Amino acid sequence: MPRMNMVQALNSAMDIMLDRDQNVVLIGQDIGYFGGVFRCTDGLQRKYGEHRVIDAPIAEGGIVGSAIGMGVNGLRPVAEIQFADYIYPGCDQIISELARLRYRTAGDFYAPVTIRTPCGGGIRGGQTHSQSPEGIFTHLCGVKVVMPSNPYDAKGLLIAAIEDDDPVIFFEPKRIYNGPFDGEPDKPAVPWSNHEKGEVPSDYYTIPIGRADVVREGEEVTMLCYGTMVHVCLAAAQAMDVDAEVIDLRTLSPLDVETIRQSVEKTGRCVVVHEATRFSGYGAELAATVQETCFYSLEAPILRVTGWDTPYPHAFEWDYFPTKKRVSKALEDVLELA
Amino acid sequence: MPRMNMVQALNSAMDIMLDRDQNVVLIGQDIGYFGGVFRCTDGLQRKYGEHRVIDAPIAEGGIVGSAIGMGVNGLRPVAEIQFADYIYPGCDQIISELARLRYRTAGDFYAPVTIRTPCGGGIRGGQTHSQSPEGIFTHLCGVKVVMPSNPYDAKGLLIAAIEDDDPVIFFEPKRIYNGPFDGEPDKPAVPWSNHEKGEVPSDYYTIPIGRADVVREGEEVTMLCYGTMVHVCLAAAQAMDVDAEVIDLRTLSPLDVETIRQSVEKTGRCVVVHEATRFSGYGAELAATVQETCFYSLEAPILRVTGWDTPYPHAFEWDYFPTKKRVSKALEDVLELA
Amino acid sequence: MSRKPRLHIPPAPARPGADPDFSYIDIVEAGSVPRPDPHTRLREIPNSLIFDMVRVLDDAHAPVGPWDPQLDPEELQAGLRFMLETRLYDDHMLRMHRQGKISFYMKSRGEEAVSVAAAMALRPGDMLFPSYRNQGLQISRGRNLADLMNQCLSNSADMCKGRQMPIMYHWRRGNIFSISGNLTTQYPQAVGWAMAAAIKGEDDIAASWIGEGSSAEADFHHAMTFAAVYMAPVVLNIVNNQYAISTFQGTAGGERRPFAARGPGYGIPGIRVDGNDFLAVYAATTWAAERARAGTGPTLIEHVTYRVDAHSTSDDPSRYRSKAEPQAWPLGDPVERLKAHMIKFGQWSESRHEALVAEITEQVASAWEEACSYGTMAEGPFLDKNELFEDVYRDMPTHLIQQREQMLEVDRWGEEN
Amino acid sequence: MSRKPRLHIPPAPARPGADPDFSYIDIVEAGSVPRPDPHTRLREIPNSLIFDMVRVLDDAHAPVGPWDPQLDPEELQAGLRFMLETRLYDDHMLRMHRQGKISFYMKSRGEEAVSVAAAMALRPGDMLFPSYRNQGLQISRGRNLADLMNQCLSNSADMCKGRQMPIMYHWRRGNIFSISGNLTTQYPQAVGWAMAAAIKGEDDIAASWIGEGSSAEADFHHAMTFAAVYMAPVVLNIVNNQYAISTFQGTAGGERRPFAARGPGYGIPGIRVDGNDFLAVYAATTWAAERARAGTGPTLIEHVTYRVDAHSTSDDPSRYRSKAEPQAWPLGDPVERLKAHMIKFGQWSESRHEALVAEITEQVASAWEEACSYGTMAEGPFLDKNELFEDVYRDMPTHLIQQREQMLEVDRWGEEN
Ligand SMILES: Cc1ncc(C[n+]2csc(CCOP(=O)(O)OP(=O)(O)O)c2C)c(N)n1
Ligand SMILES: Cc1ncc(C[n+]2csc(CCOP(=O)(O)OP(=O)(O)O)c2C)c(N)n1
Ligand SMILES: [Mg+2]
Ligand SMILES: [Mg+2]
Repeated sequence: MPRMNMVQALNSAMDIMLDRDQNVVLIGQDIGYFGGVFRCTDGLQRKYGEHRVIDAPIAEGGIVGSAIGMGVNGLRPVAEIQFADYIYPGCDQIISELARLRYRTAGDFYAPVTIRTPCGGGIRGGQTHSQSPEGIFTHLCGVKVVMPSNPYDAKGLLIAAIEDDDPVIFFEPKRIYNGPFDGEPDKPAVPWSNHEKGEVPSDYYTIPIGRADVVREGEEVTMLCYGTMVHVCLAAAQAMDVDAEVIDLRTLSPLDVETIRQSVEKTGRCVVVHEATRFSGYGAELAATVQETCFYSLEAPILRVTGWDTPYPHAFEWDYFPTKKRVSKALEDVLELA
Repeated sequence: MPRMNMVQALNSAMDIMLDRDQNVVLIGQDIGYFGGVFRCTDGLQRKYGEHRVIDAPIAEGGIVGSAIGMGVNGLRPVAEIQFADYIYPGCDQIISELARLRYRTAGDFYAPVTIRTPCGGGIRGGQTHSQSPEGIFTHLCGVKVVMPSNPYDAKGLLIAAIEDDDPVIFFEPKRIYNGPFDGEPDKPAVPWSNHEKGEVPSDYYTIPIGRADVVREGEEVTMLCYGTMVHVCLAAAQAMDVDAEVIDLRTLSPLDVETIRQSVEKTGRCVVVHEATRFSGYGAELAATVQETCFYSLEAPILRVTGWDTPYPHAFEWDYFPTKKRVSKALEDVLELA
Repeated sequence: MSRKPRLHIPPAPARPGADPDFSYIDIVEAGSVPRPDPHTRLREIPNSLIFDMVRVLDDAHAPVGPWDPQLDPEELQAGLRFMLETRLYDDHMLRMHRQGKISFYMKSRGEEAVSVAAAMALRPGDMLFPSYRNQGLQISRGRNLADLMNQCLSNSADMCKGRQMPIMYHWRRGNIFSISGNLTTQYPQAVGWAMAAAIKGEDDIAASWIGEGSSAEADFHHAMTFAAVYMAPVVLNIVNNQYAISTFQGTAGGERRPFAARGPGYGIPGIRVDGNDFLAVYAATTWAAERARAGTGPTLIEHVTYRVDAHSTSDDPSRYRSKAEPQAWPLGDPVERLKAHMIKFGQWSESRHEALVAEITEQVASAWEEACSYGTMAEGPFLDKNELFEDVYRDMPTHLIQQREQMLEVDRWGEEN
Repeated sequence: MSRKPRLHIPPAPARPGADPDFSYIDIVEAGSVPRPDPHTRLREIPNSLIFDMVRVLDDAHAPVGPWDPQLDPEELQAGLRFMLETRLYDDHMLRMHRQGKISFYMKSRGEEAVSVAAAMALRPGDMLFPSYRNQGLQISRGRNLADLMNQCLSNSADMCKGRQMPIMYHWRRGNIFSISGNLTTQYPQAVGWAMAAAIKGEDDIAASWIGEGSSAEADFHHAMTFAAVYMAPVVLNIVNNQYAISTFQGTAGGERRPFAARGPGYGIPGIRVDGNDFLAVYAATTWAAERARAGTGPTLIEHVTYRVDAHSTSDDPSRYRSKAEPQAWPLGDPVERLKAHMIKFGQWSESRHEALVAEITEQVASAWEEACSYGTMAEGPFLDKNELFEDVYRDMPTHLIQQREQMLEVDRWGEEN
C-alpha cells in the first residue's frame, strides 16, 4: 500500500475526482500553476488544464460566490480558502446562500460545493494563520462540516465530500499535514510514513460523512476530539495510562450522536478537546449533547480542554495550544471527580 | 415616569449620548433623514446634523470597516446593521479586526464601536428577516454581546455599550420593539405602555454590561433566556404554575455565570430557551457551563428549547418559533425527569 | 470637535415639501450615441456609452439612431403585453396586501421595460439571476401568474414550499434563479454560472440584475473582478431607479459618475441606457449578449429609471422624497412610451390597448382565483408542516428527524393540555 | 463537457524556464504626463494620468516635466538613507530568519521608494494604514530599528507583546496603524479614520497601501465607495508589484486596465506612477495629499513596481516565475536610480554612498544587538506569559481570569508530574 502524508492524500482525492468526473473543478488562490501554498493541488493544473484547476483572485467572497454559480450550472466545485483565518470575507455567501439555497428553493436549486481550508495552530502562525473557526460553521444548518485527523480518512472523506450533493466545509488541520503531532512541541517531528493511517490506497474509496471513528476503546472515560487533537488525546491517554475511549468525530455536523452515546453510557465520564476558543464553541455543543443524551450515566461533569478565549498568540503558542500536558491533567481531573 | 416602547428607549439612549459626547456618531443604512426602517434613529439627524447621523451605502463591511477607522480616530461610532440577517458581509471586519485590534496591538489601538442590529422572528419575515445569529458572535473573544428584553434595559444597556471602550454587538429583538410578546401568536398584541419595564426615565442611566437579571424567583427550575424569550418563559412558567426562576441574561458575553450558578444550585433543574437554531448555538454554551458549574446539583438533564435546525420559514413560523406551548412542555418534561 | 465639520454628504434632490429636481440627470438626445460593433475592444468603445445615454425613442416616439433594434410589430406587442401584465399583476398584488391576503409585496412600476425588454433580448437557455424587482423577467418568459401568486401566498402549490417571503420566486424550468433577501449575492453567482458555461464550452450566457444601492455591496466587486479576469459570458445590470429605500443614488456613489462608469475601470464596457425606453433596453441587452456569447466578455449596463412607488409594502416614500417626483421624472413611463410609439406607426390603437388591459385584468383575476384554490394564508389547503424539515439537506439527517418528531409531540401534547 | 472549454485565463508573462517578458507594461517617457492642478475636477483630469505613467527621472537620471517635486539635496539624501535603511534592515532580517532567529519575514526589496517617498511627502500627523510590505514607512518616520526587531523577536520589548507574527508592526506615537494578517481590511479603516478627521474638522489625512492582488478583496470596494461618497481625505495606494504570491497581476484584474483606472469609475482620480522613481512617488503623493487636505477628495495611486524577492520566507518564486525576471524589470531599482540622479547633480558620490552603506550596516547590527538584549526566541528575558490574557478586553473578565489560573495550574501540575 502506498504511504502518503495528508497533503498527498488530499491531492490524490482531488486527482481521482478530477479524473472520474469532468464536472469537478478546483478554484482558489495559488492552487493552479503553483500547486497551492501547502502544495495540496500540486501537479493538478498541469494534468487537467487551466479551466479545471483555476487560480483565483484574492477574494474569498468571490471564490465562494462564483463556486455557487458553477455548482448551480452543473459543476462540482472544490474551492480552497488559503487559510481558515481568511474564510470570513466568504461568510455571507456561505451562510446566506450556500447553506440555504436548497431549502429556499424547495430543492429546485442546490450547489454541491466543497470548501477546503487549512486550520489550526502550532505552526507559529500567530493570530491570522492558526484559527479553528469550525464552531461558526457547525452552527449553520444546510452545510456539513468535516475535519479529518489522518491521511487515510482525509482522502476518503474528501472524495465523499466532493460527491456529496450538499455543501461541505472541509477543514484540514495543517499541523498534521506532514505527520501526526501528539501535543508535545519539544519532541522531534515524525512523518506519516510510520503511521498506520499513512497507508493510503491509491484508488478511489470513500469514508462516509456523518460517522465518527472509535480510535481507541476504553472503559474509564470518553474523549471526544477531531483533527490534530485526536493525536494529543491518544498520547495523553497513553501517558496517563488511563483506559480511555477516544472518539475521532471526523464529521462535526451532522454529528454521530449514537457513537458518542454508546461510549459515554459505558464510561460515565467525558472530556471534550478542541483547539478553537472555548466560549460558545463547538465543544459546548458536544457537552450539551452528551449531558442531554447520557445524563443518567454521567459520574462527573464533562470537561472541556480548548484554546483559551483569546486570539491565538505568536509567542505563547504552546501555552495556548491544548497540549498533551493540558489534556493529561484534564483526564486526571475527570477521573478524580466523583 | 415617561412610557416608552423599545424603539423610543433606544432612540432616547442615542439622543442622550449624541448630546453628551460629541464624539458619538451614528452610521447605517436609512438611519439619517428617514430615521431608520424601524425608526430607532427618528429625528436624530435633524437634531445633530448629517455629519453625526450618517446615511451609509449598502455595504455592511464598509460600515463596520469605516466605523473601526472612526473609532481609532477618537470617535465612538454606533453602527446600525438594518437586519441581523445582513451582518455577514461585515463579518470579516468584525471577527478579524474589531474583535482583535486591542489584543494584537497590546492595547495601543482599539475601536469603541457599538453595532446595533434587529434580530429574531415572529414577524413573517421569512429566512432573511428573522435570524438570531448571536451564537456566531458569542464565540468571538474581544467583543461583548448584549440583547435586551425590554425598553428600560434597552436604554440603559445601549448607553453602557456606547460608553464601553470594548466593541459591543447589540442585538435588538424586533418582535418586542412595540410590545412584549409572550409566545402566543393568536393573542392580540399588547403595547409596552402597560408594562412596568415600559417606564423609562428620560435621563441618562446605565445598566451594567455583564450582569444578568433574575426576573422571576423560583425554586423548582431555572430558565435561562434573553430577548423575546424572556416573555415567553415568564408566560410558560405562569401558565404551567411552575415555581420557575427566570433569568434574563441581558449580556450573553461575557456571561454572568455566578448568577446562573446560584440559581441552578438552588433549583437543580434548568431549561435553556432561545430562538436561534439549536445545533452548536449559544444555548449549547449555557448547557455546557451549567453542567460544568453545577453538575452535582443537577437532578435532570438541561433541556434546550430553540429554533429548529432549519432556516426560518415564512409559512410555518409558529411551528418554528419557541412558543409558549413548546416552552411549557419543556417545563413539564424537565420536572418529570428523574 | 473644535473646528467646523467638513464631511461631504451627497445632497438629496428633493425632500418632502421641496420641488422635484432631476437636473442632475444628464439626458442626451435619442439616437445620439454611436453603436460600436459588439466585438470592439474596450479601448475603442467611445466614452459616450458611459456618460451619455443610449436612447432610441425620440420625443415624438420615433425610433432614431444606430441602436434601433428594428423589432417587428409582433415583438413590440409582446413587449407591451408583458409590461402591462407585470404592471397589472403588481397592482393586483398590492391590493391583496392591503386586504391582508399576503404578508408583503414589492412593485416594479416604472421599471417594467428593464426586465421585459431584457428577457426578450436574451435566449430561453440563458440563465437569469434577478433581484426582487424583476418580476417582468418571469412574466416575459411565460410564467403562469398563478404560480407567482402561489409563492406569495405560501400555499400548497408554492414552489418554495412556504419557506420564503412573498416575491422571492425562482423557476428552474424557466432558467430563472432564486431571489435572495440578501442583496447582490446573485451577482458573483451569475458570473460563476457563466464561467461554468465557458468551462463546458456551452454558449448559454448568464445575466443578473441589482439595484444601484446594491452596487455598494462587496459582491458587486467580486462579480466585476471575476467577470473581467475570466471574461465570463455574463451581462451585469444595475437598475438605477434613483432610490435605495430612503437613500438617494448619491449615497451609493452615483453623485459624480454614472454607475456605468464602474465597468471600464475593471476592463468591462459600460452602457448607460434609458431604462424607460423599451427599445433602448432591448438594444443594449442584445449588444451585450452578442458580445458575451461570442466570448468577447462581460458588459455592465446601467438602466436609468425611477422607482415610482414605495420601496415595498413596509415603506412610505412621502417621508423622504417630494410627492411630485414621479410625475416630474424626465424619462416618462415605459408602457406609455412604447404604446405611443406603436400607435404612431399604426401598430396599435387606444381601443386595442383598452381591450388588452381588460383582458389582462381578467387574466390576473382568474389567476388569483386559481391560486386561492391552492390555499391562502387563512384557508387551506395548507402545506404539510412536516415540510419544514425537508430540503435542509438532500437526505434528512437524524437530528432533523428527531426535531420533526419533537414538533409533532408538542402538537399532540398541546391538544391534550 | 462535449464542447471545447473557452474560459479565459489571464496568461502569465514568463514561467520558469521562459524568457522574461515585460512587454505588457506600458512605459511612457519621463515628464510626458501633464500635471493638473490638484483641485481639478475629475472630468477635467486627463486620462493620461491613468493610462500613461507619471515619471520624473529620465533615462539619464535627470528630473523632467511638470511632476518634478524639486526636492533639495538634504531631502534627497534623507530619502536615499531611508531606502537604504529599509533595504539593509530587510537583508539583515532575512539572514536572521535563515539562522532560525525569527520565525518569519517579508522583504520589500525593489519597492522601497513606494513607502519612503510617500512617508516623506505626508505630514507626521497624517495617519498611515500600511500593508505588510511597507516597512519603509516606519523607517522614514524615524522608528528605531530595534523596536521593529523586538516585534519580530516577540521579545520582552515587543510592542505587540508577542501576539503577532513578525512584521505585523504598529506605532501609535508615530501614527502608523497596526498591520493585519487579513488582506485589505485596513483600506476602509483608513477611509473611516479620514471621515472622522473631516467630521472633527481636522486637516490631518489618512493614507493606506495594499498590493494589487489585495485589490480584489471586498474591502477595496468598500473603501472606494465610502471614500467617494463622503469625499474622505484619504490617499489610497495600490502597490502593483506584479505578483500576489504566485499569481500574476492579470489574475487580480490587471490584464486589460491599469489598477489606477478603477478610480474614475468611482468618481476618484487615479494616478499610475513609476513606483521605482522616488521623485515620481513623492510628487504623486504630494498631489493627492494636497487634494485630500483641501477637501477636494480622495485619490487612488497605482505604483508600478516589482517584487524582486520571494513573497515571504515561506515562498520560493523559482517555482512559478522566470529566474531572470528581476534583472529584466524595465523600471530599474529605486535606490540605484535615486543614487544615480544625486551623483549626476553632484549631490552624492560613490564614496559617500559606500560610507553610508557601512554606517547603516553598523546601525542595523547594533540595533540587532540591542534588540537581542530584550530577549530572543531562545533566550530571555521573555514576556510574562500571563500577558496572554491581557488586552482581549480593556478589563479582564472573570472567565479569562479563571482561564489564566487554569493555565498556571497546569504548569504547576506539570512540574509535579
Ligand atoms: C445585505 C443586505 N443589506 C441590507 C438589506 C436591506 N435592504 C433591502 S432592499 C434595500 C435597498 C436596495 O436598494 P437598491 O439596490 O437600489 O434596489 P431597489 O430597491 O431600488 O430596487 C435594502 C437596504 C438587504 N436586503 N440585504
Ligand atoms: C483575506 C486574505 N486572504 C488571503 C491571504 C493570504 N495571502 C497573504 S499575502 C497574499 C498575496 C497578496 O498579494 P498582493 O496584494 O499583491 O501583495 P504583495 O504580497 O505583492 O505585496 C495572500 C494571498 C490573506 N493574508 N488574507
Ligand atoms: Mg434603487
Ligand atoms: Mg503584489
